[in-house]
Amino acid sequence: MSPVDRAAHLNRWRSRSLTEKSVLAFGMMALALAFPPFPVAPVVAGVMTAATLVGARVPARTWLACVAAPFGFLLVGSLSLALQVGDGGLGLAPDGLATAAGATARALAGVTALLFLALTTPATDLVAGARRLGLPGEIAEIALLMYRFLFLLGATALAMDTAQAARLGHAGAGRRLRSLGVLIANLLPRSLDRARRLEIGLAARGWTGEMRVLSRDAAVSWPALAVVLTIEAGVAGLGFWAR
Amino acid sequence: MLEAQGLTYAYRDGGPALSDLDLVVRRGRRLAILGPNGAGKTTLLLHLNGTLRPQRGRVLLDGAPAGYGRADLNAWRRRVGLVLQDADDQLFAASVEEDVSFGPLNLGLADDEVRRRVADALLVMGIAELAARPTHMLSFGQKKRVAIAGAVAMRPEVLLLDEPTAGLDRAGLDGLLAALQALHADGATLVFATHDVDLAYRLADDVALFAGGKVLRQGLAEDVLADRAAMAAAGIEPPFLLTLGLAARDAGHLGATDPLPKTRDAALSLVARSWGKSRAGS
Amino acid sequence: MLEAQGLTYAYRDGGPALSDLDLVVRRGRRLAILGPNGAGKTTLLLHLNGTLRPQRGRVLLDGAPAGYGRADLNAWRRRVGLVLQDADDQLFAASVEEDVSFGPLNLGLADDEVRRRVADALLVMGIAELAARPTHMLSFGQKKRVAIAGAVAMRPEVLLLDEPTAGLDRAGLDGLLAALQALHADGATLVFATHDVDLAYRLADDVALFAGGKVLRQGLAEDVLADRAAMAAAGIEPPFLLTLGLAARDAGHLGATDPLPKTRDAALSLVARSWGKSRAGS
Amino acid sequence: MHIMEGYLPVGHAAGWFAVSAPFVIAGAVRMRRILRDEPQTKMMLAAAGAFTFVMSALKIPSVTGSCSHPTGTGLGAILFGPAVMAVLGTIVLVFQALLLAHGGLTTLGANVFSMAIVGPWVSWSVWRLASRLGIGASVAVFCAAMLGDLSTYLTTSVQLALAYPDASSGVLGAVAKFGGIFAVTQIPLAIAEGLLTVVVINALEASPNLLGGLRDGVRGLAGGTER
Repeated sequence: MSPVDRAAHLNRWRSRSLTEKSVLAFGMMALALAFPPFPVAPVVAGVMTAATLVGARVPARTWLACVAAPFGFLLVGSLSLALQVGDGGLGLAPDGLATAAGATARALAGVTALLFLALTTPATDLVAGARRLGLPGEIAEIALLMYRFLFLLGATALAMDTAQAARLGHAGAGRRLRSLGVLIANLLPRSLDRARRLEIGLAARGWTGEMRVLSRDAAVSWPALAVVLTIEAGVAGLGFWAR
Repeated sequence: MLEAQGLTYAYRDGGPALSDLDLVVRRGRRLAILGPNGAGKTTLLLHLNGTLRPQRGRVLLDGAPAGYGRADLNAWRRRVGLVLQDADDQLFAASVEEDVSFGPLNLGLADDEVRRRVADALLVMGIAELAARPTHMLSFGQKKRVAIAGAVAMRPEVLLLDEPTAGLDRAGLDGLLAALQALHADGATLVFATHDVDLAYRLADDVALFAGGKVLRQGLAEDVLADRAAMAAAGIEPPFLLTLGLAARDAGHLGATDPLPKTRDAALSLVARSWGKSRAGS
Repeated sequence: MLEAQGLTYAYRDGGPALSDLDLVVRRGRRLAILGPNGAGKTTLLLHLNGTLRPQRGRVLLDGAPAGYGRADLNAWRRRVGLVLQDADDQLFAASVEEDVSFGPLNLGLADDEVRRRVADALLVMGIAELAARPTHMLSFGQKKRVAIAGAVAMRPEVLLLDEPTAGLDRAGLDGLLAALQALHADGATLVFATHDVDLAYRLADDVALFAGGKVLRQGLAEDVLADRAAMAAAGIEPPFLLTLGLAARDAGHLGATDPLPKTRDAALSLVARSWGKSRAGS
Repeated sequence: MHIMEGYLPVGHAAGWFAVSAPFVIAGAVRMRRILRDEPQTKMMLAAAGAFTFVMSALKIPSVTGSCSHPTGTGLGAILFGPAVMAVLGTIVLVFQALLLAHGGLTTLGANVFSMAIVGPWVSWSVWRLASRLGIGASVAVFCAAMLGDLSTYLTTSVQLALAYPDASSGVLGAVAKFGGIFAVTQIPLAIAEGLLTVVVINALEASPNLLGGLRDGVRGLAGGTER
């Protein structure tokens, strides 16, 4: 269902420790936001893209599809920034282009950092990490169960959609909307039914309310972490120098 | 009438792929696409009704390459129906009648015509008495037949069925097979994907052996299923009844032109006859 | 060791009911609960591990009536494992290993012991190489085996399986059957519900014929499956191989004490032998 | 409408986290209380969240002919209640960022505020108010979903305007600017989502089995959280 999830499970850095990957991703995100966009943002974007494609060997096709996702937002947002509302209506803002370019560069840097994390680390690892950092156990478990249900319900929704299309449920916008409404209405009880059945299935395995599993935890590689911190220190230095 | 040429498709999320696949569906025939689970049979069916668009290769309808514009797709799906494996994924309405009317209504038919088609479809599937039943109160086998009726009511020229018999017990299977025979007798072209070699042998005129994203061999059911090399390549064991029938032929208990046994009863009586003969002979 | 006496249960929404059902599970045996779809086999299994509580009648564990308090249920489920038909109803964790560890951890075992049990369970199910795989990236057959491993890792004395082979293709079936044989060889007691009479014949020592909410007859597989009256009452056709074997016995091609053919190969060679003989005799 | 990763300056990003946190924490506390009494509800909540995610990943045909995704906040609020939606919506937004690259993690606070707090509360309030005023069910549902959608998009416009005020006309001018440009796509989408939600609710109520599922699951869940 999600090519992102697939990459997260199959990339070369899958088994690197969560600490290394999240310090790199969140650190770079923070740097991109904290310093003026030029030249920090392009450097962050470059480093994160290289880490994703070269380091973790994430397929470029998957990465490109993801980068393209927020493009519409970026276009409209930047257009708004470049324009200003004056007395004579809309006009080009004096610093508009520079502001738009800066925001765009920062956003792209942020997206590359986010994608690095999303494409190298399964979402469940991040939830487990958040739990160790103090996220309440119940919430973490709901998130983990939700993740599991996503794929099941996603497959169901896709099959329903295919079935509707095969019976011409997509012919025309009105029919399409109706079909989608009916699909969602049918998906809801299916979802709740899934929940009930999983409850029975897990009760049979001795579930009493807590969901404990044994997970493997990759050990932090201190040299790797040192490399990450050095790069971030370098980017920060660049930021101070440019300021 | 329906043809795939050099179909190639790979999912981005790593699902089963097709690679340079050729297939021909002939009008009025029953074709089994036979292959192991997870080999991509469903992917192939989704190409045959235009849901998926091949990355390379093409699908032809009566010799003309199929188009993927909205109007093209509608025309295509009107001619080529699809029934997925899980009936629960395709029943949306509260009652059987209402559900089966979904397709005909989307065709833009008049109410009278829709009613007629729904009644006909339920009749041919042998479930006329279920018309007013709520869909969630149907048995597994009944749901299956309602799902097929939903496609049949659109009067497609070809009906694609994904694992039509999966999970059915004996009674459900008999009911479904009878319904499919009735459809076939009405002139429908049937294509079904299955991993069940015995089903393919029992129901199909033609078999396409599918493995590794390709059709390894397509031809008359008996020929393909008896082709040991091809079957082994696809990782499929030949149907037991066919093996038995061929052994009987080899042993001289069945003439070279006598029909091979297609049902268990036929096989039993063939064997019983052979023993009768042998006892009489001894 | 596990026994149901006079079990009676009716769903409020009219689902399949049990009425005054008796069943005995003997230690170390493989018991098939054989009946048509929708007859209530799943309901019965849910009673055997305490998920459902009978409205009348009782379930006994080694002769003692089972209790429904939390501690009783925990003890019960530790001894009686259950694998549902749809593996997706039992898998929830991110990876195979994590998922299989869930049951043992619920037993309160130490981490080391859990790790050992997980490894053992994956080994006996023949899926050791899948340990680190995410659960949602498994094939249908793999999921099935992981779900069973999740129950096996709890080392139950009895393992209940609901339609274990439904939807499996040949390779998946062979893998699963080999795994179940290995389990059985390890001393596990297996109970499986199925509508597949050929599977029951191939795998079970004992068969309980189930229909109309009752067990019509329970006994040795060959005896029950050959009991025409009881089979007809349950609406089930006898397994083909058994019918063939019995016919061979009648015709004198198999001695009264010779084992009946349980696999297709055995049946084929029996028939071939009979023809060889008859030709030699004629 | 998701604000993409990296689009908000650091102060704004942090500020919106601070604004959203109380709502999400309050929802989480309420949820934990339910879970303590009935641990099984965990499954139901997870399924409800997954349902919301999948719904928001489906494509909705818009009047302009283009396709977009429904927010699902209106339906979620009506079915599950706004308090629960604050928590489920937050988890959904995290998964949208991680699995679909929609939205982002530094912009999570802002997106949670517009999509998991403002949208559901507006939808839910409109729905309750309309129901109490005796307005027909379909109209009430339509208004709830449409206004929930519109309020989400207006909130996003305000968030962007605060971060990037217009050089000459300030924040207000920027709101008009962002709002005006996004309106082109968002208003038709809000109408489409309103219509869609009516179809869903009608289908749920027309079908006894669907309603049965609701009664068993969601109503109990929403009833437990509304108080």
